[in-house]
Formats: sequence, C-alpha cells, structure tokens
Amino acid sequence: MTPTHRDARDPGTKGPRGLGSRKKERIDELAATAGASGPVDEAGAIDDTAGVSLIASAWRRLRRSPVFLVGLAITIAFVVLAIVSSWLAPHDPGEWLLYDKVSPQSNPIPGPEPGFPLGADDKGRDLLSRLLVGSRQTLIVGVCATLFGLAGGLVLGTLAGAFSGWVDSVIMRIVDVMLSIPSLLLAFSISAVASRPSQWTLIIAIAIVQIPIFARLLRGSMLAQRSKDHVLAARALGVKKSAIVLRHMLPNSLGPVIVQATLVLATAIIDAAALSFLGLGNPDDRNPEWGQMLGRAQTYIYDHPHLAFYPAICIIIVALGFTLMGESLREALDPKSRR
Amino acid sequence: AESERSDDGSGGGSGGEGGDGTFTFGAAGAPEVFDPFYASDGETFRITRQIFEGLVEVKPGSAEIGPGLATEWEPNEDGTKWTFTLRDGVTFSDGEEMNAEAICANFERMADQNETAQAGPAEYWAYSMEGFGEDSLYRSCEATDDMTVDLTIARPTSKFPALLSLSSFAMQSPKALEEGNANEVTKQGEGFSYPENAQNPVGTGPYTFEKYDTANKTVTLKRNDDYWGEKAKNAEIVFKIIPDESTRRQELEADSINGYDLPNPVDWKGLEDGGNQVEVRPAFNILYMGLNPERNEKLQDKKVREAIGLALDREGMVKAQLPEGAVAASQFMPDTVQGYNSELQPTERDVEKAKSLLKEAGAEDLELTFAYPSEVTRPYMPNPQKIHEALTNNLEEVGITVKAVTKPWNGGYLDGVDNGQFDAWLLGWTGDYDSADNFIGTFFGNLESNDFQTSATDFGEQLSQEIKEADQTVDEAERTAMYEELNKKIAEEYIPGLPISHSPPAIVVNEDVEGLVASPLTAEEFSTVTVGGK
Amino acid sequence: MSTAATEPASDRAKGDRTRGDKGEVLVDVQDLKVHFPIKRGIIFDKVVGHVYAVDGVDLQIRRGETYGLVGESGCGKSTLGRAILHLEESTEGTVTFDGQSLTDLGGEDLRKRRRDLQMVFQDPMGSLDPRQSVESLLVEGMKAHGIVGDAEAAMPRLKQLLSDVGLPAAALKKYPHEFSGGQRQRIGIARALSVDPELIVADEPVSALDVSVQAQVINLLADLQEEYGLTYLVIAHDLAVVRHISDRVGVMYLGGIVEESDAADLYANPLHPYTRALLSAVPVPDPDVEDTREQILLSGDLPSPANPPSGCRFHTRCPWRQESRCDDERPQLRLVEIDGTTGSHKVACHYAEQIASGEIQPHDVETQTEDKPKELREAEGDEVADDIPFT
Amino acid sequence: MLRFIVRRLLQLVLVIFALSVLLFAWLKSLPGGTVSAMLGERATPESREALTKELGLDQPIPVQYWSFLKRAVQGDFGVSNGVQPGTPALDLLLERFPATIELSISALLVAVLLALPLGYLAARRRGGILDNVAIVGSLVGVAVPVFFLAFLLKYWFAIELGWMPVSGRQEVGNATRVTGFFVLDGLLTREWDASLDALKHLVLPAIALASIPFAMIFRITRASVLDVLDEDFVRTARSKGLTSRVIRGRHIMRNALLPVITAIGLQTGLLLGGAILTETVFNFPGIGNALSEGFTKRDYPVLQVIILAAAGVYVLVNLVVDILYAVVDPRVRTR
Amino acid sequence: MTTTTPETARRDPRGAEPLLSVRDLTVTFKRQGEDPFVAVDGLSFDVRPGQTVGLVGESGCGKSVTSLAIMGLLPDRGNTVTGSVELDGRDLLTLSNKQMRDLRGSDIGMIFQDPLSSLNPVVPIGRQVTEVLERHKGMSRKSAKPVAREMLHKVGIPDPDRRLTEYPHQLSGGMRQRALIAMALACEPRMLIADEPTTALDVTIQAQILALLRELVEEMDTALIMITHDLGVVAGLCDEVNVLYGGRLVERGDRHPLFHDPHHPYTGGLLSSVPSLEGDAAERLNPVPGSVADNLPWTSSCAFAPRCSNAIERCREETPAAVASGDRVLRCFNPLGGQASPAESEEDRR
Ligand SMILES: Nc1ncnc2c1ncn2[C@@H]1O[C@H](COP(=O)(O)OP(=O)(O)OP(=O)(O)O)[C@@H](O)[C@H]1O
Ligand SMILES: Nc1ncnc2c1ncn2[C@@H]1O[C@H](COP(=O)(O)OP(=O)(O)OP(=O)(O)O)[C@@H](O)[C@H]1O
Ligand SMILES: [Mg+2]
Ligand SMILES: [Mg+2]
Repeated sequence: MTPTHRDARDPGTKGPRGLGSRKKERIDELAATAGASGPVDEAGAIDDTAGVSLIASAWRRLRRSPVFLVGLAITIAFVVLAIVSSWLAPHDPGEWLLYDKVSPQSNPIPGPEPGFPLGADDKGRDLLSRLLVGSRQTLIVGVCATLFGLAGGLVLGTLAGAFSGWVDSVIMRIVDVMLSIPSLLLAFSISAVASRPSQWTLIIAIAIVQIPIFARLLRGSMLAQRSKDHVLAARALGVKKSAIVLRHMLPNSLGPVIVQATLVLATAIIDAAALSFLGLGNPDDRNPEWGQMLGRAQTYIYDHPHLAFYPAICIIIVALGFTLMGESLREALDPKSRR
Repeated sequence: AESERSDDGSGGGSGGEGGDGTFTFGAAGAPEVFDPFYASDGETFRITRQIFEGLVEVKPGSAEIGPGLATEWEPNEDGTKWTFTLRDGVTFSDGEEMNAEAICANFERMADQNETAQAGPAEYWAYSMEGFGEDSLYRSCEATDDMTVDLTIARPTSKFPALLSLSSFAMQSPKALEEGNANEVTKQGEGFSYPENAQNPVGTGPYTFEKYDTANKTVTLKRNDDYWGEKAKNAEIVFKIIPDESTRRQELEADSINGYDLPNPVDWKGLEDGGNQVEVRPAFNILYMGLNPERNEKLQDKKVREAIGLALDREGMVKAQLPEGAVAASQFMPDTVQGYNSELQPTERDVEKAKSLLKEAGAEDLELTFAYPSEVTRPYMPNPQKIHEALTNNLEEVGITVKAVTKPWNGGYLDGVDNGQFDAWLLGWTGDYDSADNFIGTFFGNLESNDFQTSATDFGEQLSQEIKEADQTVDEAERTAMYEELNKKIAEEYIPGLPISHSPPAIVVNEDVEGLVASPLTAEEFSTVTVGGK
Repeated sequence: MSTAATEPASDRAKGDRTRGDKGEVLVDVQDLKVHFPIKRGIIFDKVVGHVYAVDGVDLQIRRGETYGLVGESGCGKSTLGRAILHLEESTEGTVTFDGQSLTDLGGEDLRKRRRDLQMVFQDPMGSLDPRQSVESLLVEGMKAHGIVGDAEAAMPRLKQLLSDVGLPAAALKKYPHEFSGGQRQRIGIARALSVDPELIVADEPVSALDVSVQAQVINLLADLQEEYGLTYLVIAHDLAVVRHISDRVGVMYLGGIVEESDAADLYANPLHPYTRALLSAVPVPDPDVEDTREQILLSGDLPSPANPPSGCRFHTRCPWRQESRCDDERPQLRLVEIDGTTGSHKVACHYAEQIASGEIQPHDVETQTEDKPKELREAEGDEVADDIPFT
Repeated sequence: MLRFIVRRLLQLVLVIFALSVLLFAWLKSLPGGTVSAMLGERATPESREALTKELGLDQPIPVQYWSFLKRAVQGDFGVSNGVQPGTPALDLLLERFPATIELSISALLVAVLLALPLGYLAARRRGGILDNVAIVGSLVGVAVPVFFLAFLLKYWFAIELGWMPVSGRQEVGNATRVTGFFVLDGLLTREWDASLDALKHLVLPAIALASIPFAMIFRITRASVLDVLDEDFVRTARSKGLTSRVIRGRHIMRNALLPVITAIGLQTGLLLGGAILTETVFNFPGIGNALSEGFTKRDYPVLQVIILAAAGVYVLVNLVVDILYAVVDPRVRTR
Repeated sequence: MTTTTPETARRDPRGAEPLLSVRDLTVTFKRQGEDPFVAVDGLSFDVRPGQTVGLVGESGCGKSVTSLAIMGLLPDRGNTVTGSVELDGRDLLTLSNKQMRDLRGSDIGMIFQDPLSSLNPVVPIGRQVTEVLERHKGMSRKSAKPVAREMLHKVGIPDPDRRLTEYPHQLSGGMRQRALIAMALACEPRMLIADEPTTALDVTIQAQILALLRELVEEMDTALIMITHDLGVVAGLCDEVNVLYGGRLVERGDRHPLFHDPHHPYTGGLLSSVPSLEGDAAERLNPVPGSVADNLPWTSSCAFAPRCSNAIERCREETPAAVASGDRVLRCFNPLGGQASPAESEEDRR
C-alpha cells in the first residue's frame, strides 16, 4: 500500500462515508422524534427499547421498496407452490394419461380437453400438473446448486481470507484457473463428464461454476474485514483467532455473498434450462422440472410453441423474482446507495 | 475427346439441357472427407454420391442394384470371380478416361492401405471386405481388356456384387488419386490427417466439386456439363450444414433451403401443412432390443427371452412413438431385403403368457439393466428415450424390474453395448445394401464377438454357422430360402434379441422442388431435382 | 525496572488490585522498529524496499501516567501504538511490559497477556463490530479471559462498566449503529475496560468527534484513569488535546521521536524545531493570541516514510538546518540541560542548545519536491494494478 | 506497467498450462470417446481395439499428455475427428474464432451502445419512469434464457417478417475471404453485398447474445454514475460553473466508465459462454457452435484447443482491460 | 518566508456595502415517509468585500447546506430553499440554471473540505484549472495554460509547470488543497466560500493554507465565508463570526467580543470544551452536555435547551428570536452573564 493514495483504494474508506451518512440519518431521526425532556447526562438519552440489528434496519428499508416486495412476493409464491403443488396438481405429472391420443405425426401433443386444461405433453402427461409440480424440482435445482456453490465458496473463501500466505495463494490460483473458463462452458463440461447424467450432475455442474465466484467474493470482503478496526479490536481483546474469523470476519463479510446467492438462484434455474437445451440435462423426466421441460420442448417449438412458452414464462417470472430481490438487497446493503 | 473443363460452364448462361437453378439442401453435419473411401457417414456420402459413381449403383427409389459404371456383370460358377463390362464413353471430370485400367487402379488403391488407414479411415473396406491382405475378401482386379474387368474374391458371398454399390467404393480419377497422394493417411494426435485427394474429389458423377467453405459451413457442387448420362437439372447444389434440427426446419420455412434430410417425425405434419413435401422412404432399417445372456444368466433361458418378447407392446409403441409408415418388426430385417420371411408376424403382446413363462423359468423377480442412448437420434430410433420408456412400462407390467441406464451415444453407450455392460439395450441398423447378410450376418455372424454374446448360449455356434452357409450359397433362390428359414428360426427358436420395429426415415423438400426420388437407403441423387421448375 | 509478576486473575477485582508505585516503568520500549516491506515480483514476490513506519523508538511509560504522542499524519504513531501492543510484528527492538518481554511472547501466552493491554480506536464506528449488540461486544473479552462464564454472570459487571462510561443500561441490547459518535466511543472504552487492563493505548480517541463530545470523552478518560489507576498511551494530532490529557508528551516525526518531555515543559519550552513549528501552527480559539502569535510556517510536506531523508529526518524542512551534521548524521534522542526545562527533557536535535539560545537563526527553506526511488514507484504501480479486480 | 504485463502474461501461461493438464485428464477420464464416435454402430471389438491402439489411446494418460504437450508446443493440437474431420484442430479454431469474435464484438457493441446512455439517463433521473422501466427491462433480459430469446427473435424477425436470415453467417456466395471476419472482408474487398449480408446475419444473434451483457453493463453504469454524481469533484465541477456537457463528459462519464471497463472485461466470459447457446441456435459457425458439436461428437482435439483458447482469450482480454483501465485511470498508472 | 506575524491592524471592511447578503435563508429537505427536515432555518448575514465571515457550529448544524444553498448546488430535487441570497442586489435564488452557471466560478468560488475527493482523479490538475478559464474567460486551452501556471504558482505550489500535467493523486494533501484554491480563484471571484478547507490537513499544512487564504483575501479584496467547526481557525481568520445551532443562527459578533465575552450558552459551551494550550492542563474541561443528536426542533422551544446549563422554563416553551444589538446578534432568553436583555420570543415579534 502506498501512503499517498490509500484513500483512493482502501475498501475501508467506504466505511466513513457510509458512517457519515448514517450518522446524519441518525441525527435527523433524533431531531425529529426526540421530545422527551428531563435531565440529560453527557452521553445523551438512549431509549429503552430493544436494539435493532443491522439486518433488522435493512429490512425496514427494504419493506418500503416496491421492487423488493415484488421480488419477494414472486419468490414466496414460488416456494409455496413448490411445496403444495403435489396437492394442487390435478393429475400425477408422471403418468401417461393421454398416451393413447399421442401419435407422433397426426397428434404429437394432445391439446386441451376436459380435465386437461393445457393439454398434455408428448407422452400424454398432463401439462398443467407438470408445470405445477415442476416448480418443486426447479426450486430444488436452484436451491441445491446455490447451496453447494455457496458451501464450496464459503469454505475456500474463508480459508483464503482467514489464513493469508500460501494457503491463500494456492486457493486463489485454483480459483483463477476455474474463473478463466467461461462459466457456461465449465458447467457444460462438468455435466458432460457425468457418466450417468441426472438431476444431481446438473446441480453439481451449476454449483461448481459458482464456487470460485463465491470464494473470491468472500475472500475479498474477508480481507477488507481483516484490516478493519473492529477485528483489530477483537485481537487486542485477546479473542481467539478462530472466534475472530467466525464471529467477526465471516458474518460481516457475508453480505455481498448472500446477495450474490439470490442472484445465483436465478441464474442456476436459467443455466439448468440452458444445459437441458444443450442436451445435458437430467434425462429422467418423470419428475418435471421447468428447465428440462423447456429444453425438451424445442423439438416441438415450431408447431406447438405453448409447450415451450409455459415453462419459459415460469422460469422468467421466477428468475425475475429472485433477481429483483437480489438487486434490491444489494442496494439496501450497500451503504453507498443509502440516502 | 473432351478437353479440360472451362470455367464458363459454371455461370450457367448457356449450360446444357439443365436449368440454371440452385438446389440448396440442409445437411445435418459436416462432411468428413471428400474421398468417400475414407468416409463412413451419411452426410459425406450424400455429397460424394453426387460426384462419384460406382461399378454398380442402387436403382433410384429402391434398394436393388443396377448398372453403374459397369453395364453388366457375371460371376463364374463358384461365385469367386466376377466379370464386369464397363460403360463406354465415360470420363472423369478431370478428363481422365474411365476404363478397366482406371477401375483396377481404384481397387488396388483401396486394397493397399497403410496401417493407419486400416485401423480407422478405411473402415468400410475393413468391414465389408473383411479386412486387408490375406484376410480380405478381395483378391485381385484384372483388366482383361480396355472395357472389361475381372474381380476375384476369396470366397463366394451373398454380399457380392451389392456391396460394390457402397458409396465408399465409388470410382475416382486415377490421376487425381495419384496426384493427390490418395493413400497417404497419417495419424496426427488423436485424429487422422488426409492427403490432398480428400479435398479434391474427381469422379464421373453428374456434379463436380466446387468448394467447401468451412468458415461458412457450406459445400458447393457444380453441374458436370460433360456427364455421360442425362445432365443434372440444377446448375448447382449447395449443402448448408445446419446441425440443429429445428434450425433446419426454420430455414426451410424461411425458404433459405429447399430441403433437408431426416425431419423429425413430429414435424412431418406441420411441414406438410406448410406446403412442403415430406417424402417418406421405405423403411430399410431395424430397431431391436438386444439381450445379453452372458451378463444376466437368467436370459440364457429361452423362456425368459420369449417372455420379454411377449411383454412388449410393439404396436402401441410404433403407433405412439414412431412416424407413420413404421411397422412392428417380426424379424431382424426389413421386408425389402431378399430373404425376408413374410410368414412371420410380429409377436403379439401377451402379458399373461409372459408372466407364466417367467414363472416357469423361475424368473419372476427378473431384474433387467436396460439401456438407451442419449445425445442421438437415428432413423430407426427417432427418440430413444421415449421408446425406452414405453418399453420399460411394458416390461414392468409383467413384473420385470427395470433398471434404466442411459449414456451418451458416443460417451459410453456404444462402448457399453460392445463390452456387454447392459442386460438389455436398444440399438438398430440401417442397411448398407440389399443383402440379408448385411443384417443378420452383422448381428450374429461372428460368434466370438457380437453384441448379443451368442457365445454364451447353446444356439450361438449353430446360428453363426447357418449364417455363413447361407451367405456362401451361390444360387440366389436357394440362398433366399435359406435366409427365410433362418429368419424363422431366429424369431421362434433362438430369440437372441427382440426385433422391435422398422421406422421409415423421411426427407423433406419445399413445394418448389420436383423430381426428387426418395431412396430406402437414403441414397438420393439430386441430379433429377428441379427447383421452381427451373 | 519493575519486577512485578503477573498476578493470578482471581484477585484482580476492581479496587483491590495491587498496583506498583506510580513512577515505576510499566512499558519499556527499546529501539523499536517496524518496517513494512514493499514487495514486488514477477512470480514470487521479493522485497524491494521498506516503509520505515517506526524507525528506532525508545520510550518509557510509567505506571499510572498518561503518555501523549503527537505528530503529523503518517509519521507512524498508530504503528508504534500497535507495535507496543504486539498487534503489529516489530522488525527490531523490544517491548517490555511490566517486566515481561512482549516481543518473545506468542500464541496463547500472548493472547492471555492481552488482557492487560487494551486499545481504543479513532473511528468509533469502524472499531465496533456492526453485527454484535453492545452486550456481546462487552462480554466477548471477558469470556476470552475467563473473567466471567456466561452473559448472565456478566450482568452486574456490564452494568457497572456502562455506568462507568456514562451510558444507561438500556444500551446493552442495542447495536453500534444506533448510537451517536460519542456514545460509540464510550462503548469502545467500555470494551477496553471490560478485561480490566493496566495499559490502554488510545489511538486518536477523539479526532472523529465534535468539540463538545470530544471534551466529554477527554473528561471520561481522565475520570477512568483516576478510578481504575490506568496507564494511558494517548495518540493524537491535536496538540491541545494531548497537552490537556498527558503527563508526558512525545513528538514524533517520520518514524522517530524527536522530542519528549513533561507536558507543561514541552509546551513552554519546545526545543526541537519541528515541535516549535507544530506548536506555532496550532490555532487557538483566542483572537488575541492569534493576532500576536509568531507562526513558523514549514514549507513542504512530510517526506515519504518509504524514503526518509538521510541524517536528521527533519532537515529537509527545518528552518534551522545547518550545513554540517544535519544532512548526514541522525541525531539521537538525548537529555538536554537548558534553563527553564525540567531535567527530563529529551530532544533529538544536534543544535537544540544553540537554537534555544538564539545562536542559530531560522532561515528560508528551499522547497524540495522529492521523488520516490524508481523501484518503489514501480512497486506501487504494480500493487495498484493488482488491485483491479480480476473478475 | 511493463513488468505488470509480463507478470500477467506469465500467469496466463501458468493458467493455461494448469488448465491443459486438468482438461486432458478430464477428457481422458470420460467414458466412450473418440473411438466410439469414429466407428459408430459398425464398431466391433476388434476394430475398436485396432483404432485405440493406432491412436495411442491405450497408453497411460501421463504418456499421452506428454505427447500432447510435445505436439502442442509445436502448434500441433491434433486433428479434428468429429466437428470437421481431418482439419487440424488449430486451423479449425483459427477459422471459427473470427466468427465468434465478430459476434461477440457486435453483441458488445449493441450492449454498450444501449447500456451507456440508458445507464446515464436512468441514474440522472433516479426513480423516474425511465429508470424503473430500464431496470426492470434489464432484469427481464437476464431472466430470459438466451436460447428462448433467440427463438423468439428468429420466429418474428426471420420467419414471420422475413427481415433477417434465420441462421448462418452468410448466404452462400463467392465472397472472398481475407481475414475471416466476414463483414470486414466484404469491406476490404469492396464486396459490399457480402459485407451487408454478413451484417444482416449478425443482427439477431448479436441481439440475443447482448441481452445479458446489456443488463449488466446498464446496471453497472447506472450504479457507477450514481456514485460519481455523489462525488465531491462533481460538486466542485458544478461550483466552477462548467457547462453540463463538460460536467457530463469530462467529470461524470470519464470516472463512471472505470468500473464499466472492468465489467466489460468480465463480460467476455459471459459472451463466450453465451456464444455456445447463441451460435447453436443460429447455426453460427463460431467456436461456441464447434464446442457443442464437439461434445456430442467427442472431438477431443477440438474441445481442447477451443477451451484452452477461450480461457486464454478470456484472461488476455482481462489483461487488456486492466491495461486500458490503467490508461484511463491515472491513479493506476505507474508513476 | 517561514516566520510570519499577522498584521495586527487589519483593514476594517465594515463600512463597505455588503457584497453578499443572505436573508432568511431556509432550506428544507423532504424525507421519505417522515416530516420535512429544516436544515437551515431563517439564516441572515452579510459579507462585505475584503471581509471574512465565519460560520461555526457542531456537525450537522447546517453550515455546508448554507454554503451549497448560496452556490445553488443543493440536489435538484427533494429540497426547498426560501429567503433570498443577494449578490450585488441580484437574488441568486431566482436566477436560472444558466445564469447561475455563469456566476459560479467567475463571481463566486468555492473550496471544499476534502481536497482529494474534490478533485477529479482522472483529469490533470492543469486541465481542471484551465477549464474554468475556458468557461468564464473564453480563453482557449492553450492561452489558459500560462494563466493556470501562474495561478498554481500564486497559491504556492512549487514547480507549477510539472504539476500542471500531474494528477491529483500525485500531489500531497496540502498541494491538493492549494490546487483547489487555485481553481476557485482562477477567475478572481469577488466572493469565496471555503467549507472546512483545512479539516483534512495536518496542523502544519493547515497553517500554510490559512496563511495563504488570509493573504489572498487581503490582496484581492475578496469576500470570504469561512466555514469550520474549529474555533481556533475562526479566531485567527474571521472578522465576524456566526454561531449556528440546529440550522439557526444563535449568536453573531465580531471575533474579539465574541470570543472574549460569549453571550449564548452554546458559544460559551463550545469555547470551554476546547482544551487550551495555555493555562492549567489539569483543569477539567467543561463540555456542553449531550451531543447535537439530541437537539430539538426549533418550532416550540429553544433547540439548545435540553443541553443548556442556563435553560429556564421559558426556553422549553417558546422559541427565542434573534435579537440584534449593535454588531451582536443573539438568540437566547437567558444569556450567559445575565447582563444582556433577554431575547424576545418569536411570538412576540409577530
Ligand atoms: N500495514 C502496512 N503496510 C505498509 N505500510 C503501512 C502499513 N501500515 C501503515 N503503513 C505506513 O506506515 C506509515 C505510518 O503509518 P501510521 O498509520 O502509523 O501513521 P500515523 O502517524 O498513525 O498517521 P495518521 O495520523 O494518519 O493515523 C504510513 O506511511 C503508512 O502508510
Ligand atoms: N441532501 C440532503 N438531504 C437531506 N438532508 C440533508 C442533505 N444534506 C444535508 N442534510 C442534513 O442537513 C443538516 C445539515 O447538514 P450540513 O452538511 O450543512 O452540516 P454541517 O454543519 O456542514 O456539518 P459537518 O460539520 O458535519 O460538515 C444535517 O442534519 C444533514 O443531515
Ligand atoms: Mg494513525
Ligand atoms: Mg459540512
């Protein structure tokens, strides 16, 4: 670090800025609300209510953001659907109910009929039921891919961020190599390895791509935390190193990682669709998943576009939900954007 | 008499009888090499077929063979020496004359391959001619006079001379062969590097090679104005390589191509509704379910194999999964092949009988590892997964536990089948030429190594012996009868595997296109095609 | 020097802790150096230079006193403070605390020892973990040193601590961002006090605060010192604050202490030219003083600690600089005997006596715009470039 | 700066080397492969064995890698055996890469030309209608799978309206090839038609490919303009009474572009990944197309050379971006 | 010269006509979902040519907002500014954007607190100076260059030729502040506003900058508004001092009387909070209790009352009005020393 323009680059300098504005906010708040009089000791009055953590105060801000609320509503609706869809679905999504009506030439995709409002797919399975129940697998793919990626990234990032030196170097070089392969290519490659493609190979392929991103993100903020005064304070206090890493550095570094995670949820679902599209998805389609449905539908896209449209719209809405939520979270947690 | 081709023919101004149109065809893949001898895939042959001709040719619209560069042929008594009379007045497009010398130069070139070529690129020869040197079916070629050629083969076989109609064995200009160092195939890394000849095909066909624009993935052919026969109707054929199926369809709908091969059956109706012509070819293929008695001992019991056959609802599958014109199969070859036994009927589904047979065999708890390939569609198997699922449902209904396995076609499936990794699997075959041996011979002829592991059965040896006998029978009628008998035995006595269906592949062209003759061997010649009446 | 051994933790409750006499040396810093390497390399980094942040400091802090450290930004005050607490690895020299050398201590021993040495930071927000409530912030240290078992048991002590620093008990359940700057600083102080330390290093504890709040905190520090018998090392750049709070004051310039004396003495009789300039530059809220004061305006800025001037570090800006010695001989901190000063006045200037007596008169200083050596500049460039996020 | 470049180049070599080891080991561990792909259904155990032996695939993997490495340093990455059999993998790469570059640059241009002004306007009118519409629009852009968007584009603009070609890079013709960049070639050889035709083929794929980069660049521009608007030096500029044009150009955009430049570098990764889908859907003969084909055909030489090249290009582009960054930002320049 | 003694006899500018006169300046910020916040509340003061007027007060009392309001640099939306700011009789608040732009930089210059962040990091120093000249003096870039050089020289930047082409990060803090001053002074504005120009600097550098400012004001007869919270700086530089609390003026006076005899308890509190370099070091400081955060809005009482040691009943019930007596203005019911007449309340005045 150079003495001359430490300020220009030190991530820490964002602190004071945010601090300043937060301080002002606080001032505004108190100026507006303070009505209680009485003896004032030097330190000023402190009300008796329980404290509001950073997360809680971020939530307060978010509550007023329409973008976030829309995103949240979509997400919650999606999760709820995923949970209850098995009961909602009029038919078993795996059963070839209208198989008799399927004929590859004259009627490859049975149309709507009583009891089958959206018709069936190419195997005579009820499309509506598949769409409904598909939310569950889609959620599983998205969540698992994100969780695995997150877990891997957390481990690598924490190790690199907590121990500097060669551990850091080795990990970051590995991460660099992984990062230097374009992500879809990497996912593509990984799922092609699988000797037995399944939902899990898909999940793992998507997850692995996320690991270096999470790792780098986390390491970056861990390093920033390491030079923070409160970490130094904990060291000075004689707190054990592990506790410093786990109690102080890690939790404070998680913000950007969590935001990234919500965004990854969206991309994971889209990536799953892309891999299915390229023929690398889960071959077993008894349990429907939107990406897979979309990928499979391309055979029929010309004459029966609805087969692709429904899952595509579902994916778009859900991905949009996660993205809206993630982006507004990012804004809410970024001290710079508070004003 | 002909001089070197001049360039003005390509402009099309005053070209021969043909029009000056361009026929643009959507190809599904890039050609391998333009030397058909080293090629093995349909996309390459589709192109080389327009440029080259063989001694014998398949008659348009059928699987039968007819005259090609040879007008007549005659075997000797024991069927080991064949005399071909060549067509007069044929020249290669580089001006070289097509005569007996040229033919023998070709055969000698084909037989004389270096080790590298033997191991890989000269695959069709290695497989159809059963190898090189001593092992080979091919013995010699002799030019008895300028226009007569004697081909000697090691033993009589039903394949001859039909196999000469294979695109691989088409005749190339000896000059081009020599100048292009045709045989200098070398290994480079994990692939093969081909000599110049492979980029400069010179044949006698109705078209000549113009260029292969690899950056734009198009192959352009020009009409051969000096063609000996009826000149091509189109001045130019362009093959646009479009691997993605739905893109081919979109291109056709947008009128930027005139036709493409193997439209997905589910598109047929839509295509026809859009005014295109879907030409369904007679099925010249077979889809079967292979069984591996070596891996799963229960399959050694004929009752079990029979039960599985009875469990399958072939008709239902054909109706729901395969295009119109597809039929359930009763034997391991389509009805156009000589030796097809028309008395045989596809096994009817009989769940009860299947169950009781299984019970008799003590195999009620039969567990089958049943595989299907991914990343592939084949003419006989437009959607492997769906077919597999349908059959699995059938099997499960008779109480068989199916363990579904899937592997990418090139990523372990073919290996797996070869190495006997599955109890049961889906595979098929499109015939190369009209010969029963090309079907059952391929499947069961080789006792030591075949996918069905017939060596692990009691009938394997006998079957292979019977196939050989039939193949070597010179008399055609006698041979046909033997094959018919053999087909019956395979279907009823041996049951080494289960024939499922024959599925007709289609080719689609838009409404402007006329004169396309669909071929069961998917070996269309485009010289008769006109676009928009031009 | 003191020989007091570490007492067992149990009998160190407030009130009956056994402290040595006031005046006994608690912290002894000998020739302390902290050099930060500047690294650069193509694949493997090699050291191409050093930032001489602290460059040979001798310093004694006596038990119960307040030692004030002043100096311009970047002269190494914070680094010195941290090195004393062994929060920064020192390059050379020793720090002896209460008779025990901290320099040799490591790992668990050091961690245990930290109980006696605490720190208060400049940025009251940045030094408090924003995710921890005040309660857990305060309990953490106590737990780490086994002073209390759990949060429950810590309650009375926590209340006491808070009232000591003038905060209501209601503050316990709150989070740092809910407090004003002054209140946060009080929390920071309470945290330092929570483990019952002997020495507190306060690094610019009031610089970020408004004047009135600054005064509150200064008073608080003074009160606490009295109550707990604490020893302070207070780092500040505001000379008035330092004078107010300190018993003894050291003036730092570019990694070294250039003058040290009792507070009153130093302010009354600054001997080092730098101290003089510093003192004359401090604005005083009194128009009369301001109107009449003589100002010594220094030209130029603090040179780069990565490339300190040879000889006397101050010679590039010194109005009293002499041709001889100043440029090439680094003056040692030495006791000087000059009328009016106490006997403990130390200064690192070759000509302190002559300047004091007026024998040497100030003169103009040629402003030198200094450049860093090429290697260093390149290293800096590399480092900056490396910082560009690669993905 | 020179040292910095050298250092990064060395790192690049290391990355590529490490990647080549991993890639090789991984490809070799895949089931099936070259031999299967070459022989197809016709394969018999004997022919399989012969081919395996001929290609040296029966040797231990380290031995195979060593011979691969020896050849690779001489520029011989083997011969394609699936995508374009017989063509040296490197030639294939060199032929296909221009297509991808042409496509990526077009996409990037579309993205940047739209995103920068929109990002600026959105930030200036923070919370306004334009801002909200653009934000949601960009998020939708991210949420729509590229191949689906591609299909919609093709359906409307190529098939229904017929404005643009469905797929490919150029209608067949006799365009002269000079650089491999078709648009450029047409201009160089004054074959205007060819150039225009190539351009028309680029429009739809470029739009499809641009959707994600557009969204990212838009959001970064917006955020970064918002940041800069808050900066003290913008206030200083206004306090100097400068015209809004000068403030916008010299003071706001010049600073706001810094993070955007980095973002653009990172976009190349996304572009290369997105190209796999876009090129497949549009049958655009670039490396993305070759990759997806190479996988189904198990064309390992092609896969290897393309993945290595893509990684190399990605790292290189980011190096260039870093250098560019230093050019624009004097703080990063070596003093 | 390294040693300076400020001239004791400063020119008294008080006779001159005010150059800038601020009347009843009120700045209100709208806040999402909360009551509007009045950051500056009815502030009035005059600045004459050659006069230095100080605005002091704790953080958040509205100093910067005042200066930005004068410059017309408050954010475009979310605030309302009322009152008047007259420069030469022209009300700046009614001018169009274009007119304001013409004025800024040429008639009024401004210097900001943080010299690094106030300079554009990617534009050379020279360019940042010349652009003002180009804009207001119609010079070409080329002809502006020597002027800029001269400017840099004038504010004491050594080797100005080289510095012209350098970037802000290559300069030290003091030099950056000088460059900023050079920029503000390039068109020789008659009015200069300095918002905490030395807070980010070390004392020795601060002294250099303050000396420079003092010199410039005297030389060019510029009117200077000095904003700071450092009472020491005010004491040395300003002719007249305005003490702000919670957005309102609480006390105004010339520096000598104000520092020697503060009437408002807040002014007194501030002065006694500062540790002094003289006197007894051991003495406890007498800070104003509480912090600014605790202030009350001015609507129904004295905002300072909760922290005021002198507060009486009335302070919590009425809003005191600012009352002028001679040069002093005071807003207090119960001033220090008690000798001054208690202020009238705002109600009384209406
Ligand atoms: N970890 C580090 N690595 C490299 N250089 C450092 C490090 N920490 C501090 N320095 C450098 O050491 C010198 C002294 O820094 P230090 O923080 O001790 O100064 P200071 O006197 O406390 O300044 P301030 O008043 O600004 O806090 C500075 O030039 C600084 O840039
Ligand atoms: N753009 C804004 N929107 C809302 N409130 C604002 C805005 N700018 C300033 N304020 C509020 O106006 C009040 C006065 O702010 P101002 O910046 O003038 O204080 P100051 O006296 O300059 O303080 P400091 O000494 O910290 O610079 C503060 O409470 C601040 O929160
Ligand atoms: Mg410091
Ligand atoms: Mg301010």
